[in-house]
Amino acid sequence: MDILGLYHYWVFAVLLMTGFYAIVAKPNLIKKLIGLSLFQSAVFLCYITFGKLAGGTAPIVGKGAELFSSPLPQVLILTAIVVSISTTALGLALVLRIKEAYGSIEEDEIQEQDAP
Amino acid sequence: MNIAIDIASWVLLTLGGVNLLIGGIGVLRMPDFYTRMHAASLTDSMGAILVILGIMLQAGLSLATVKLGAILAFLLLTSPTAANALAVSALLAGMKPRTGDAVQRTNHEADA
Amino acid sequence: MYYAVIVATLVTMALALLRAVRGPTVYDRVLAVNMFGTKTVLLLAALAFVFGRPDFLDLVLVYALINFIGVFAVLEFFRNRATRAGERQPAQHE
Amino acid sequence: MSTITLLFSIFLLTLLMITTMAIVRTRNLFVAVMLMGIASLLIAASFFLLDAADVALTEAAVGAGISTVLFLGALALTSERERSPSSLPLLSLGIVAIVALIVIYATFDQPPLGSPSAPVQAHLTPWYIESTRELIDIPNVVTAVLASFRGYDTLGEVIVVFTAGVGVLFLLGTGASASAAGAPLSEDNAGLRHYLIPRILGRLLIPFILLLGFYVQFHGEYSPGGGFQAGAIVAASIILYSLLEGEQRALLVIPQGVLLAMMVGGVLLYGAVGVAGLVLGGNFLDYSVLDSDPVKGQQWGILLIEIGIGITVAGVLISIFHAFASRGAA
Repeated sequence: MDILGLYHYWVFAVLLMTGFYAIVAKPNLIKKLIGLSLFQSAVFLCYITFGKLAGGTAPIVGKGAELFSSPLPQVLILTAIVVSISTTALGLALVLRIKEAYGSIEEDEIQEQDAP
Repeated sequence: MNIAIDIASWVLLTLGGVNLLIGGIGVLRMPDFYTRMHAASLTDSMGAILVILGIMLQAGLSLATVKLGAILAFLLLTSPTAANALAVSALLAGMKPRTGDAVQRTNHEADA
Repeated sequence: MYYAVIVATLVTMALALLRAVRGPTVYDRVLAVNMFGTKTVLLLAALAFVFGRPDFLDLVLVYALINFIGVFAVLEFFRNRATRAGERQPAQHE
Repeated sequence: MSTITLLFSIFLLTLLMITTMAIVRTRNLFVAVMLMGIASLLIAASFFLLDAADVALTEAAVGAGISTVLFLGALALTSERERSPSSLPLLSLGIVAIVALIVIYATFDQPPLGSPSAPVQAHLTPWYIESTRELIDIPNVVTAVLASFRGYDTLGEVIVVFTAGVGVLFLLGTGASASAAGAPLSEDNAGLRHYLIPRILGRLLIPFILLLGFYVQFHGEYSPGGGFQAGAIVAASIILYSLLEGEQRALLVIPQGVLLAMMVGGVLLYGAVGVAGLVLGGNFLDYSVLDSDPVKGQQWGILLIEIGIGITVAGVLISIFHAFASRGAA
């Protein structure tokens, strides 16, 4: 049972690092942003898993429910999801401007142009 | 009475599940894009109808049934529309459906 | 009773994911995403009843209503590209 | 969580892991965006299994309607393929694998999943659930914590969303500049006008999506929902309209000025509710003084600031979409 529960955290570790790999190893800027949002998703899932209570249900008080999972991580992540899409949009806007200025969205080509 | 409803929803849910599985296998096994889309969109609609009717029988007369009805109606509207939009965009990009003699023709071209 | 449907949905999801990963064309992947959306709707509807909280069907309604917008965006994307290609070399379009 | 739902959750997470690896591996960015759509669906289903209905609703509204559209808009303006191969793939893989192993090693100290003795369950959770019943008296504890107990935090988050929106507008310009005032409507090349089936069905569904958005907004105290989700759903309906009818018509329906007013107005409404608390003799964002009955006052405050959140989020997301789409048209 415990191993099955821990498997959740292992998956999050793998997700986190897959996103991180896209950020460090891929020269394409949009791919880096995709990696960033995967990284964020892993953190979101991890937080929500912390708040899970065995036998609990979603923290909406209704008839027939007594045990509730923690509302606090859910509040943090709920706002973080909307913030994450706004900041991703900001990142994409920066990428578009870089494309207009340099004609490329590949990191190595941009740095070649910047080299004196 | 209760048992009759239970049996009915068992049957509906199982049939719906089988439908979904057939769709999944079809999407994996069909030879080209348009036939795969055929498999996916038809079983999607049928599976949705069966599964949601089965759940509705269990929910009885309540707000949940109304919501399920709305979900079913919206699914039946959006899913075929999405399939249509997808087929249009594939055609727009110049993808031709594979017809019966396509295999033969490509063989000829390879010979020539 | 719902478990049969849930297991069928999960297996179908795995098959659709296999199609999405294998391709071969981009349209196959869009098709897989679309199929995945419908499967998620059914999965969540069944899960809401497994949990005994049917008031959570709001979430399912959201998916049923707005999941197809992505496919429209794909259509618009290809339409845009086709128009641009047509502007660049109009002869090829005929 | 019973063993069988635990198994479902593990199955979904395994699919999610495969999806993310495929996203990182593919060199075709269009494919990566489509697979992101699948990942978003899997994440929402996992949230639902982990008892986070509100969060699943947010992920659904954002992931299904908006994220794909934004990424496709950016791809249309750049390129679909990655040109360069990964830089130093082996070194990066090695580092990533080592960090992953360290993180996995650290998980062995975690309390088991769902354990009642975990730190988060011990003190705060029971307090929030009890106090919500006592002080605010609305069923959805998540909304209560979001809007009342952690009102400062949420105000900060709304301002971050607002700032990101303003940043995008500064970088890309507002959609209004592309379709200058008085410019004739170009009827022939706007959106999906010529595709009859998508257009008619889409137009039929837009009112329902808007209605659902308002339901989620105003029913958020009783069921999953609230301002953030409602804002995203309303934005999705407007995005659908401009996909169908073209950018210019959508800007005629809700002009850029109105969108800017929405972005600012929502934040101001939130702040004004806080200041009203100060004026009436309480603390900043203390809603108890808004009504003679403190519980009623809390409910009024939550209703008002949720409206503020919804207006700002909808305004920001629609403006961002217009900024991307008008770049493509210009």
